[in-house]
Amino acid sequence: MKKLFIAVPLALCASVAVADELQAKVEEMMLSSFKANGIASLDRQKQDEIQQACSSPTPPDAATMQRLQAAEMAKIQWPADGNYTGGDWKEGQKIAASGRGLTWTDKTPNNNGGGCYNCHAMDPNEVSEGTIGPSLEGYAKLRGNGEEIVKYTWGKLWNSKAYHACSDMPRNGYGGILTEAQIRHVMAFLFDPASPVNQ
Amino acid sequence: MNHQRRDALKAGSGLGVLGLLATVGLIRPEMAHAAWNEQAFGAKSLDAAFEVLGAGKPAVSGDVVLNTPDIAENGAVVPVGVVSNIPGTEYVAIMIEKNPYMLAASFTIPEGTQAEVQTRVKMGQTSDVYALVKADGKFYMAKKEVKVTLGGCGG
Amino acid sequence: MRKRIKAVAVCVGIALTAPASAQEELNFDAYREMLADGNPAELYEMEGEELWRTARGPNNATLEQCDLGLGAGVVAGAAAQLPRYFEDAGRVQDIETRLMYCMETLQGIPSKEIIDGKFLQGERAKLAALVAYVVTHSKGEKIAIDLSHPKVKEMYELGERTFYYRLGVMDFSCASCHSQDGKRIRATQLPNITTREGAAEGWGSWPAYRVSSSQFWTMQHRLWDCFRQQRAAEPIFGSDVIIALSTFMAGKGNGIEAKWPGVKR
Amino acid sequence: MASPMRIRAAAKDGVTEVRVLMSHVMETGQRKDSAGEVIPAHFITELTAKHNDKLVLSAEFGPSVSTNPYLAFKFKGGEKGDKITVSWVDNKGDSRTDEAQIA
Repeated sequence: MKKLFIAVPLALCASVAVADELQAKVEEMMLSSFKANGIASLDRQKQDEIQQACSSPTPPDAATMQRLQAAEMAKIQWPADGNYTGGDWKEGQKIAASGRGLTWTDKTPNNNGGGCYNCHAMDPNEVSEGTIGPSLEGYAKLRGNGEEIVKYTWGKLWNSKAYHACSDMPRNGYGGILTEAQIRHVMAFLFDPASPVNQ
Repeated sequence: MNHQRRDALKAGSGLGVLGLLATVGLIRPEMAHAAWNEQAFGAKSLDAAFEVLGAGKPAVSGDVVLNTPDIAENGAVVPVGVVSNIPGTEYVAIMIEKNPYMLAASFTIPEGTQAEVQTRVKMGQTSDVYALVKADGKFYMAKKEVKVTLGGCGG
Repeated sequence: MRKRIKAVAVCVGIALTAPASAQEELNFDAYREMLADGNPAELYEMEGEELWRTARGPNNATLEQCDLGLGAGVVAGAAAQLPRYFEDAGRVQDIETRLMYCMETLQGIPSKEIIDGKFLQGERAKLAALVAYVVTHSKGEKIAIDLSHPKVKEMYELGERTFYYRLGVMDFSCASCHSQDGKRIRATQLPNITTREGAAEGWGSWPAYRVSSSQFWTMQHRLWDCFRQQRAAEPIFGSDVIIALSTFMAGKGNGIEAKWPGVKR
Repeated sequence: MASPMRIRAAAKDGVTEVRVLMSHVMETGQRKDSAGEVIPAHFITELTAKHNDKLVLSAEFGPSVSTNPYLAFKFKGGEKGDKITVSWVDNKGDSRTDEAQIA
């Protein structure tokens, strides 16, 4: 009887050990198989907590997701004056259409695109739209421009992981992909009644 | 240099293809067959291209068939086929309306060769594609829109 | 009568507020069909065939004695069974690392020259032409890599982990774009590599002639640019991460016909 | 020197179909390189195809023809083993002639 008790934890340990060994090999490979090039340094190969938690086919349990999301929520930078407007939808349109920036062929880490069209439909006249994310056509026309939706949209643009820890969407503001001014322009592209998104 | 050529050079200002071609000495006497139609390839509008080719306002004909996809995955390579069912077809041209220079390619069809050619062209954007056919001295045409899409991450 | 009119008006109202055109299906079948005949990859295949038979390098030797896994000089069907473990090299190799190995051992062309080189240039461009030649001789073959070999199996498992590994400023993994059916980036359709069919589609259509750039890209080139778009650091040519991902895709797609060389956007 | 063409010709029911792939940059003269310099135009301007010694097609290309041009056409006649010759000239004076036999 006593033997059985011991045997079970041992077996568990063994399988955990194998998995960890593979994980260690992956982590080692993600460094040794790469080299730094321009602005793309080897730091990019190291995962933060969110990336690590979301690197398997199955997401973490609900409690972990909530904990991670709360931590990301705290990282959102809200507009200091509480004002989400002031952007130019035409600028926002350019940012949405550009998928450039932050690769090893980009000289500067600034002036990046938002790559929105890579995954979302926005202007109904654009044929070449991605489908990984939901359609944003008629964004404000369908959702209005109440405080809640405006605030949510800012937060989602700044740090998508605050709303879904394993979201496929980049953390534009937190990750330094887009500046606050650029996010304001994208907000205008989504909310301005004159924007093609709302036609 | 004849008058037509000088006019064409004037029209193709800046970095236009004509200027560049002139600098690399395109027209060479040793070419075996009729010299490349510089003026037609330099035409910047459909009407101008038709005029240079002496086509005037060609009639749309159901006997000219343009085989292209409705939508292209990329504009750098768009397959275009032309079949003319008009007897006596001696010449076929492919034109892209919204390209900087309309005329993409032209084919002279000798007796015994079928009026059926296929090639691939570049398209800068969604545009109408034209097939111009000359048969027994008369011109006919067909047109079809090809949508050009943008792919990839854009980075 | 009045009521009826009202009802109609309501319906119209609803129809108007619905998204004008939900993400439309893009069908490129006709386009691809017209390009399938006369794939410019054939030009590279011709060059590769010539290179295979040409005595080159410090040893002034041909590649005709290169063992791609089915015996010295056997090209037919070899690509379909790669990556595989090679005893002589002591590692799992894909088509490119194997050819690189043959170029070094038979011809004396240093691998370093290729590893430190650039895609589409020098010996790496020649290697790509050789890839075109070799895969053409596995046209219509079913992908058949040997997952029973422990080293190959381990590479597969490493590749699977890599596939889901998120990193970089945009938090992307391969799975971000390649784990759902019928998705697109812009107008580019993405294979779902977590399924057998999707993996075979992804693995089996590279190397390919890319119409957007008029270039011939090998799978290593494809994956290198995937990592660039993922905003990772730069993967080293022929490194384990490339072999691992290749083994994962090939292994997942085992049993399905490969369509290489492809014509891609 | 320019790379060889891929020429395939097949006769069936009294008609020969010829398919040609050419290796050529077909540079438009409208693109700039990474340094911002205009890449000079460089493209095939003229092409001829012969069946034995008879001209079966002549073509003129502009820079809108795709890189690595493809051309397919059909002519009446042609027997297995007959010679098909395709020649092109480009705007820089480069040229290339290749032959194939009808299959």
